[in-house]
Amino acid sequence: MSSVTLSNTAIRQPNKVTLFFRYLRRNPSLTFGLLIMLFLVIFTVHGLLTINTKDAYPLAVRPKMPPSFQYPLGTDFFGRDLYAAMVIGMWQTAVIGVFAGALGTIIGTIFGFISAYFGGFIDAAITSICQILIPIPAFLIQVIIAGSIDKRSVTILTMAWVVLLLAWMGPTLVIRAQVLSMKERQFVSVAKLSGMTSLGIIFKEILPNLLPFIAAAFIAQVFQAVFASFYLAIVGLGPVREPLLGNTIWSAQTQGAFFNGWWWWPIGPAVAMILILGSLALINMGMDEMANPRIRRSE
Amino acid sequence: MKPVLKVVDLEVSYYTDAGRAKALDRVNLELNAGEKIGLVGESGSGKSTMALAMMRMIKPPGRIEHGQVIVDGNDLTSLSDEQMLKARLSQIAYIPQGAMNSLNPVTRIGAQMIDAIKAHSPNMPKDKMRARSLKALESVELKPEVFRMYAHELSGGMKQRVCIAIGILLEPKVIIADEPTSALDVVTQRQVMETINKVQAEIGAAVILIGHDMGLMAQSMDKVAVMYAGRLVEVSTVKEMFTAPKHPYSQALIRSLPKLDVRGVFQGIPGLAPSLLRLPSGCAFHPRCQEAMDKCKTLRPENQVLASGSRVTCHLYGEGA
Amino acid sequence: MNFRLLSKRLLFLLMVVWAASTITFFIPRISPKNPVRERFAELARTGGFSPEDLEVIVADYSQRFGLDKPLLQQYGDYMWGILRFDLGISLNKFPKTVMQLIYESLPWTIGLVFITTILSFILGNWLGALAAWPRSPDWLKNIATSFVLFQGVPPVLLGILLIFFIGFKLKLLPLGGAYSIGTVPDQSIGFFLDVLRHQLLPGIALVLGSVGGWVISMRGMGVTIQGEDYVTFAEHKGLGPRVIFRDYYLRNALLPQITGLALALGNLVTSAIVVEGIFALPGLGTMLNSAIRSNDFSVIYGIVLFITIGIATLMVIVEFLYPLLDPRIRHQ
Amino acid sequence: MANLLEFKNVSKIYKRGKTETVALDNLSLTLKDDEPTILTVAGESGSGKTTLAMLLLGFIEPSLGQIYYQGKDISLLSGSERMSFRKEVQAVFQDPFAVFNPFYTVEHLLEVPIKRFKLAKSRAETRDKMAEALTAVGLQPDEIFGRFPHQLSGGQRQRINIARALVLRPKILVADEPVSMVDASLRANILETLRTLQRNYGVSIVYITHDLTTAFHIASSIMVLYRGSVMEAGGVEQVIKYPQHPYTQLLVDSIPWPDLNRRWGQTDLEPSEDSVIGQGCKFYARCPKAMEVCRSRPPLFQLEPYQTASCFLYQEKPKLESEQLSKTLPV
Repeated sequence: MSSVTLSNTAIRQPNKVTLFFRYLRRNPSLTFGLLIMLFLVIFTVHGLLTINTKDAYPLAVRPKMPPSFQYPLGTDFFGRDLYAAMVIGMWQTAVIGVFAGALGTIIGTIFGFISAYFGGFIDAAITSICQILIPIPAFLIQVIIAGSIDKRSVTILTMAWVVLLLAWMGPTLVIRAQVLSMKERQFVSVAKLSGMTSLGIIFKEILPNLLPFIAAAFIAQVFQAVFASFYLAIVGLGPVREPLLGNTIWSAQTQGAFFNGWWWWPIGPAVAMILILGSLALINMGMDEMANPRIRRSE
Repeated sequence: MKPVLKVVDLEVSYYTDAGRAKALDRVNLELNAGEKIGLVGESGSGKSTMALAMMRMIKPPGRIEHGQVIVDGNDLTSLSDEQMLKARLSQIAYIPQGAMNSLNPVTRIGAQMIDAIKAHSPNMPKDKMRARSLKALESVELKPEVFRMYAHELSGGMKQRVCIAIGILLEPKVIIADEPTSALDVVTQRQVMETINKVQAEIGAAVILIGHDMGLMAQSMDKVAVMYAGRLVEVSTVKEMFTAPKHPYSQALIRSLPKLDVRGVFQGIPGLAPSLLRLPSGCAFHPRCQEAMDKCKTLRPENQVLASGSRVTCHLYGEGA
Repeated sequence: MNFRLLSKRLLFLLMVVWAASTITFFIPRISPKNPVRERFAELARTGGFSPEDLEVIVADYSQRFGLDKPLLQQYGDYMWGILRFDLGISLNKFPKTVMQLIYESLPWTIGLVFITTILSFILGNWLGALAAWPRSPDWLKNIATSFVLFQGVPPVLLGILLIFFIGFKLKLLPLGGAYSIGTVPDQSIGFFLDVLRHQLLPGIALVLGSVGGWVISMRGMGVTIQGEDYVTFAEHKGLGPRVIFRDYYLRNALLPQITGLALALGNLVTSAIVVEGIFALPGLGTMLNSAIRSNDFSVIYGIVLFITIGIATLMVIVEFLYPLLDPRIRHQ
Repeated sequence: MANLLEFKNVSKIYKRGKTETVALDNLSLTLKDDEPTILTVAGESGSGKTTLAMLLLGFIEPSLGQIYYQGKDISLLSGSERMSFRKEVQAVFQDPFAVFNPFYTVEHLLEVPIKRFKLAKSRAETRDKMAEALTAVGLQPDEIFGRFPHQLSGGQRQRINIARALVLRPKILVADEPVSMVDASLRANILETLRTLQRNYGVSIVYITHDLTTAFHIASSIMVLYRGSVMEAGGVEQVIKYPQHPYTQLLVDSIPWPDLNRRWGQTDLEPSEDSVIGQGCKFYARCPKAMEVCRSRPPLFQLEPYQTASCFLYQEKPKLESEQLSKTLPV
């Protein structure tokens, strides 16, 4: 509560759009993150509309060309246009990230709600599974899973599934903790007194208040998914045929790109990846700040 | 008698998105040594802001616009930051509202007492600091073992008493107690109040008790100051306040109190406290005042001293009336 | 220390180890891929022997590795092996055992990971605390906060950029390797400095890539702590900013960070493994990389399991040390 | 004369590991159907007053004993009976902010019960009902509709809470510290609203508080709890003006009356530190008048027609069975 009590004649509030922009000014990480994200989306969409998809695959163009007007990011050892490869790679990264992130968040939210609302044995089971799985480095398990799949049949979607398998524990625990604290809030008791059922309370009273947390969990999950798929690709467990950003770096690495003087090969995808992960991290941070505003003390 | 505390024209504003809120508006107050005054008002009336301003602890977006806080002849507002650090606790001490969380959970009580002394007299020998801390604990009727304990090992009342003990370590001239009992049961509340009165008498300090419980004021204060919308509307002795309150707001406040003799007769104050962002013109209380006159709407009343000794800010009194 | 708590934690550790080993055991076995066949099929392709020979060799190896036994028995043998620190035999570097290989690479990885973890913990928390401390000058806050930007950047990408700019363009530091080609490992200072020179870039990549996480969490913690009543009361006591920062603010904000240490170590190990590959440093990561490349599955599983157990153990240790630092927990 | 609500030897025991905490100890209490009253349940934190409220609302179940609503055990109610119990036993809580779901505007609080209990047939009727309830608690509906809780004052919020209960026309209203977080100047208004409710709508109010001054003014009877047991009970005027149990005396003596003629007394304040209760009087460790006999649990003794105390100081007075407690509570 602020030290200022609003009177009957409430102070006129500026409209929502103005308020949103004003808020962005105070939350630079969210603003920068969103701006970078916007840039990446425009880049990818524009690219998808203009490139020839075939150029992103081997033997399409003259190999080993440094950046030029025709090939803004150069071409690689296998004869791929690195610009086309980057556009496709970004698109595929987005697909993996959003797919695994969304599904992980949904599963986590459902488990979190079930665990917190019903408690007892179900809660104990779900939380212990999460707690036991969390110390196990997800990446290593993903290495095993990805390594156990026939390399030739790995696709973008299998990547997403591999990443997803270990992506639900985080949101489960976060949502569970939030629901537990919400359950103790008095408006839940009042809703009970007002005749609401358990299910009604979950969906109409608790869930709306958790939306910011769910959104934050989603962004965090997308980040994790992109990160994990990138790591898998960079150690050579990605879908080898696809120009996924990590794959491009991996093949540059295996062909000794730096030693051979093809410096442009890994640099492009590396910068793209930094921008993607960086913008997600910034948005996530900005949302954290939004969800937990500092409570100013007052009398 | 020379006053030990003089607050002159103190003004504090908070700068919010919606504009500037005057949380404290030209407040004047005087207090003699050993005198106890209660500062009452609704939430948002500026009581706590007053305490923080006197300690010079107003933080952005708040700011002391102007005014002086003179303790024992020294104007605190003119001190450098380093000098102000020294003045806190040794000149003017603060006993917090949230005693539950006011002690560092990971260090012993004794260490927290000693670091307070050390900040003011770094060269004092260790055993002397220790002796002084133990004496302060004794004053608030706590066992010496508390010195070696952690905050979580103490009950709420004990924590509040530790805070009082810290407050009197350096025998300050003025003690500000900010709702020190609001979270406590009646019996503990009374114990804490009696402890404050006892240590106050021992060191002869002036006390400002901030709160909204008129009962507490009646039980243990000498004077009562009433705040409304950041302004001090009346300062009277307890006797005067409870028998013949002057300002219409004080009168309404007294009327709203439950009495012991007749059951079921009490009435609230109609209307709502105004927003500090858009205060009514003239006297801020006029929209709720039953005795409001035309000039109350436009002209801000001046502070004046009545024959009874009460100081009141209202057009009903003085030459104009 | 409480005996019940101790046994509870040890049980937890056992559960983690059991879960990790069960996952590493079953996932490859429910997949249609036969690791041994995979391995030798590759050799066959490069022209060592005929497809008929392959079947014989696969059968022979399957028997030697116990892969022809019933699944449950294999599982039992496998678990029993783990209890004896026996993670099997390398397919690729036969007859070396996986444990032998791990012991050879382990010191490199431990050295890199421990030093970078400690550096990034200290640097990150210090910067995070300064970023949240209201009295920090603005330039310091900005610098500290800007380290947050590295949070989104995987150390391996920093590694690539560092290799490119500092190793390749400026030629200040070596592009990779554990020590200069041609030097013979010995105990001399010269050799030690050479190793250090080679570890510098990967070290920087790891510290920079992990420092942001600490800055963020410490900054969040710091904002919470400075709003606490005890910090305000400390100011009312007239304590100097230095004392408040050290005894009231930092001390309380740091406590929860310590619990994050073991988990952060897990993330750093993951990153270190990938970074080692990029820099061609000897260590678990390079070993894992080459195992992936050569389909040496027993080594892959062995490394995964070994690291998991290591991290879970560290978590339990941290949890036991924590009460020594926080009196509130100690008294419960 | 039917019993609206009956507590029959109700105890609530919380177990945590090996330690058992008796939050409420063998309480019997009756509220009559046709005699709306205001009963104060007073005590400090840990006295069991909140546990009593939770039991009354059916949020928790007693460990021992039964609670009957209109003659039926509330743990065995059928679906429709449960619905009408839910509707007729309502509450107003302490924190006037926490009861609002921050996601919705304030009318959500009133809309939900109207919808759930099907009290209105149309949107317009819903709105009328809401406006009526708001007016009844002294609010202007236009000033309330469409606002978010943080845009209202504490007093307004608390009155909306009372309006919510009022919409349902309850038979029993549990008011759990309804004014302790409201400004002193607004307390009178809220309490007045509660009393009007009792008089005009025939609602029985269980007023839970640690503040005896307000209890003195709105309640007709009082029950003082200490660590889950009744120390003293009776007519509010009788008990507060002439407290007999040493604990009640201590409590009453510590009330900060806003009255210069009624100063804090000189009662010795024993340290309130925890000590073993064992089988004796729960107040034994703090009692200035403790005797040897107090090492066993004292029964209730009838002191006046409308006053009873659980204290051996009055052992020559007639014993009162704990089931008879309600007889000493005037309406």
